[in-house]
Amino acid sequence: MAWLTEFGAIAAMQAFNGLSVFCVLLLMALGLAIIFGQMGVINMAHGEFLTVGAYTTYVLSGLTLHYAPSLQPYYFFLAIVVAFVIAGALGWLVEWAMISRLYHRPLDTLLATWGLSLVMQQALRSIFGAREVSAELPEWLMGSFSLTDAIDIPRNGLFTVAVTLLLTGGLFLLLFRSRWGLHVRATMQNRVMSRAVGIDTRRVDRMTFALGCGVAGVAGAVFTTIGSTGPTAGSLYIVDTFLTVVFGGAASLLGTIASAFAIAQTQSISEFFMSGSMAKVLTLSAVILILLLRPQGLFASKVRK
Amino acid sequence: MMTVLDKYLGGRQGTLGLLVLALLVLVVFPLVLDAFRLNMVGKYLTYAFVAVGLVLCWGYGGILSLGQGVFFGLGGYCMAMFLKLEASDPLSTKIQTTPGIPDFMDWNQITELPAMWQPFHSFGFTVAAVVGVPVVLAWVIGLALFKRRVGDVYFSIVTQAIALILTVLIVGQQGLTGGVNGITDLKTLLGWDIRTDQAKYLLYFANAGLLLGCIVLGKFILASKLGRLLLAMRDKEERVRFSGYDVSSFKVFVFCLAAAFSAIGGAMFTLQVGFMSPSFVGIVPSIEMVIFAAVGGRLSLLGAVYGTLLVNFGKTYFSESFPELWLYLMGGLFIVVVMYLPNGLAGVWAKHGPRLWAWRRARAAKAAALEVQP
Amino acid sequence: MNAKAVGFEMNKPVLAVEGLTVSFDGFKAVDNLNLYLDRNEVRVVIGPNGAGKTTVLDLICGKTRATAGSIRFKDQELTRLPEYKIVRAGVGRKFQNPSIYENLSVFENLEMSYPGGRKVLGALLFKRSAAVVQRVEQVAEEIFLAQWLHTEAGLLSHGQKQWLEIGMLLMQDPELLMLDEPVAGMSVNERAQTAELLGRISQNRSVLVIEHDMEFVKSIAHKVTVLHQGKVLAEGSMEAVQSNPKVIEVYLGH
Amino acid sequence: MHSTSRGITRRWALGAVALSLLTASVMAPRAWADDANTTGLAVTPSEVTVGQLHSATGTMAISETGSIQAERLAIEQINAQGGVLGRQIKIIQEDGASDWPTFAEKARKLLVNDKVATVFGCWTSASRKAVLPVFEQQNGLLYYPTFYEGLEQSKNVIYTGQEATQQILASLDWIAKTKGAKSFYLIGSDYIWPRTSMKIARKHIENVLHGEVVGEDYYPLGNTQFGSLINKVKLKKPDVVFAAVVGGSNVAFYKQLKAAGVTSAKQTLLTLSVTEDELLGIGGENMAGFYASMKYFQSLDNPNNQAFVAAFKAKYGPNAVIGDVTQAAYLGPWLWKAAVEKAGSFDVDKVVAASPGIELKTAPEGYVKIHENHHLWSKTRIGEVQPDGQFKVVYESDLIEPNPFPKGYQ
Repeated sequence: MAWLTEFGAIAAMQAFNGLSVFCVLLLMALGLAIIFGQMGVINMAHGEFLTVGAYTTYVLSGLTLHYAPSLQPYYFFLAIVVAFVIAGALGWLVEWAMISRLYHRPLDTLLATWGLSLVMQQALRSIFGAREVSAELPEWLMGSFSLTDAIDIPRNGLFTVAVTLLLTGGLFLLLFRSRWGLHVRATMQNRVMSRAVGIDTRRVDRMTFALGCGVAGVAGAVFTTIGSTGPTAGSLYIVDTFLTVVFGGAASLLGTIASAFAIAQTQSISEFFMSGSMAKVLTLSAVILILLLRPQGLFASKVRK
Repeated sequence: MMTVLDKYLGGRQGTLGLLVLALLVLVVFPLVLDAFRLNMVGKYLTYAFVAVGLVLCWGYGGILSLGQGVFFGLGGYCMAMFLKLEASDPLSTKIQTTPGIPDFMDWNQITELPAMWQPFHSFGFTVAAVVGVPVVLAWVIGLALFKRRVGDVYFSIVTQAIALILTVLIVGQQGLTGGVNGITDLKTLLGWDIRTDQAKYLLYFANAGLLLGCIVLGKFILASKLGRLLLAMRDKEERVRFSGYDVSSFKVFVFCLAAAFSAIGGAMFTLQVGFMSPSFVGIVPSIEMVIFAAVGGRLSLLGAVYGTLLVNFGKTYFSESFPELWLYLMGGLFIVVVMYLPNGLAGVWAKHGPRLWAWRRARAAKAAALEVQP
Repeated sequence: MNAKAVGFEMNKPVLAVEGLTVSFDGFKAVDNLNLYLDRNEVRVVIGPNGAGKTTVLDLICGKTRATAGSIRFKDQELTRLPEYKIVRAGVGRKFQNPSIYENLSVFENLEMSYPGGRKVLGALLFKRSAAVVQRVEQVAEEIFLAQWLHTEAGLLSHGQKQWLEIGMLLMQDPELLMLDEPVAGMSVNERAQTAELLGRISQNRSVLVIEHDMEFVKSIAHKVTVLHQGKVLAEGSMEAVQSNPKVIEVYLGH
Repeated sequence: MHSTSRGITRRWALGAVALSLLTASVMAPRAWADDANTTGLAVTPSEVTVGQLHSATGTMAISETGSIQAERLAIEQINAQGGVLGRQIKIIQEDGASDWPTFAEKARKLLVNDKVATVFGCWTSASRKAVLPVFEQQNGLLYYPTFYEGLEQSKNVIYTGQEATQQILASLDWIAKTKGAKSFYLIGSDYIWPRTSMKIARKHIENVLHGEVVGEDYYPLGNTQFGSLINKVKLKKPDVVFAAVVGGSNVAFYKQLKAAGVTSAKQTLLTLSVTEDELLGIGGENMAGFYASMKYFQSLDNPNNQAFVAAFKAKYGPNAVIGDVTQAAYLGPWLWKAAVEKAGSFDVDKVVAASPGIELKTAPEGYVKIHENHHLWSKTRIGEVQPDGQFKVVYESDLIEPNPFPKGYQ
């Protein structure tokens, strides 16, 4: 009987772990899904925008500790907003200087943004040093809630889940319920026509790219609670992120969510039964195999050519 | 004879370009550089195999593979396995728990040579495997993806993921592969010590010769109808398909060819550098090799070689003198080349080269004219 | 070339489309369509925008896959064949916008469509033999481009590009030729020439044409099929179709 | 006439100068060859050139920076004391750029082109494995600072860090004795050092301590998701978690452990891979109360170490931290100096021959001695992580003999 309760507790925690891995994956992939899905642009520097968000949080944590220690418990909310703004603004600049000149050449965007990611990594290294840093986290984000004696739910995990839910919800509202979202979707479907009906498609592109980068910034801020912050931290995530988006079917936000869920659960469950390395190989291989059989991804709308 | 040359090597200019390159790598470098630097150039030239393959499959075929490191690595590993077995004879490994197997296996408590390694006792098998294993993998990937018309971008990302998976696999199976360290301490090839300066010279020439051979083969292919078809497919895939061609089979072919070139480069790398490690299989080296081709010019087989040499010389020089600036330069170079020089150095040369010639010729003519005057 | 057809039953349709249906996310672009094309017939398909005309051509040549129904070409089922096999079976398709290789010369464009060296090894070893040159020149003559053989295709006029694409199909000597708006963007003179060209080439093959220009349709069509909302609305001679009240309703009612 | 003769004279003079310069440059190495240098090394009467080969760029730069700094400090101090055999040490620094073939290439350059007397360098096992054939073939000398998996012994390498058994066995004994630990969960990043270390640990736990290994897991380098692993640990409830996770994974691992409520109050954890350097990234508060096994901690309380820490901070700033490897790297130049002076020569063969038995009583870690097998006799210490990012030393072993090929553990 005791064995059963314990088993239940582990199962519950493992389920939560799957959920939080899912949220981490989704957070990373959301920004990319917007940019890739809506604009067809491959942003290889996506990971670096994430890193920018993480360093923003780190800097803000230092500033709060120094100037307003009493606000330390709350700075994290501010950090998320500032990370969004800074990463977004940077994205806006990059779109203006680079991406806007490379539409219709998706493979070239991929290569140019790879160059950008090298430059950004070195810039971060020059500014913050090569060493990994750690943002001072508020007390309420650390530790866990003990539901029962055996079940501990990590607070940072809960926080990640909450932010992911809010962000995803917000994005859905923005894209499917706002006028701006309508413009984005219209531009994606038919650029020429959208321009003809008076949509400033260049502006829409720029804002979409900035939004995607901003979301990456938020992801970066949240990741300071679970991982490390270093100049190359973002590049660790990039391939998983791309796979998530492609696996989901590039044009579909819903697909991205489904694929993040599938990948996260596979990873989380297989990790429980085998070594982490093998679990990773198994998960990635499964994704590739399915992609080989169904290259359009999980969710792809049939469009009449 | 001359017409054959003209036809397959890209006319007089193409032949001349090839001769200049041959002169540079076969005569100038060996004369000017000491053994150490020459060995370095030899290493760079092994990357040029990958770049030349990329010109064919990316520049002409429109297929951007971000996983060429996989094929480079597989070719290199096949060669390394053979050399490692030769270096692990029972006599020189007598301090091991199990003498006669590679040292890293002994460290991993493996007491018997795994079945996967057995055939690599044979040199013939190894040579076949160097090209065969990567080509079979490329064939499977190509068949699966191209038959189903996976788009350009998807293809790039899937190949990238394959590079990642293979790296994780190699690192994870260290009893079989040597793990992160790779397969090191290779000594002899069929009893011939590959670490001496003399051996390094010979290997350098073998490498350069093979590279030139690959370029000539590439030129032959581009000059054939297949070359024109590749370009046609890149620009008007539908039309080619509706002219009765099985587009995917051509893509598979050119992808396999690029894989074979990369694999030869990998094997030559192992021979010249003396080891192979998973750091050549991953995403970063794969993309770097795309940079080489992009800088040289994605449509120029010769340009790919110059691009590879230039970027690597730059890397060596700048990372020694200005380590801080190196990544800025590399990243910046990539951005500039992609945005403003999509045809790379070869494009710049094609645009300004003839003018330079014309200018010099005009000056010579003028000088001649002046001399004739009384 | 007629010799080829001798053994074939002349009264049996070359192309038999039956119950053809394709739906995109529930929208039926082509709905239970039946269409029969005789040997050496010139059939024109007309219909308002969105009637599914281009989709029908796409379905026959394999660009789009049918949801249901069959397409039989000379007793061969096409619905499951890959595009290149459909082409090799003898179906040629010209697209709405001329699809040619702009960077290649007219000669090379035609040469690329020559039915030889279609496999990897064949393409590698393909030689420009006298037979190839002769065939290219012959087709070029037919499509009024004999003087332009060595011009880069991108420099041709729009009408000439249309002809070139037809020429590329002729290189393969298809038994069924499908043309999507072949005279769009052509001058009056060019239209007349094209009509004459179609008349000539249809003597030993069937031709399926989509066209809007009624004058042109009159000048070439043996029979006309009117499509509306993915279904056949009417079929028959040009006169019969033009006087059909349902057709008038569809064309003028909107 | 006058002007011509002057012209000729000048030309002659120029020629003579050029010729003498040429002779000098050709003869230089041989001209100065004396007992101290019979093998053509880059040694002059006033100067000896050494190489430094670490990653200044790339992913390993984070870890190797401390070693670069420590070696420079030691060389500076040696020079201030009058150098080695009366010669000032000149450094040629090369960047391995976190890339193994680059390491091999740069090693070759240092030995063949620069003819350096010795090299201080490498950090990862992979980079050492890559340069090893070069050093053996060119007969160079390498001082290698990192604690590592052992299973290696080269005539051309002096290992100034601990080999695996030195680091592992004593600490396992200690934790078994003081904590009564019987069950262990082994966790590592997926590469040779953690795997070899865990293999040794498992043998020791099972055969010597008669304990049980309840789990063994490896994660890819750079992995940042440890949720499933933590749940497995909770399920198996080991007495001790024995960890060798490295790099960016380290930070994620400990943050997530803490978030999941696995703190030192509930779980004993002993790590082989966290020094003061890593703690800076992880944050002391995330690991407080866990144990690390090292031969050196910055907080060691002895006069040698106090002087060393003070000098290091004076040079690299008050916030600089010193980890185990940094200290081991600092030993390199001193050990080399002692060996050269004992041999009376820079010749590699003579320095190597003189090395076994060299003692260093001034080492920050206390006392070290070079063993026949080119590793150091050293102590193992257990440090308890403090919230401020330092360690409190809770245990110190006797001097342990290095044993890179441990019988019964392979």
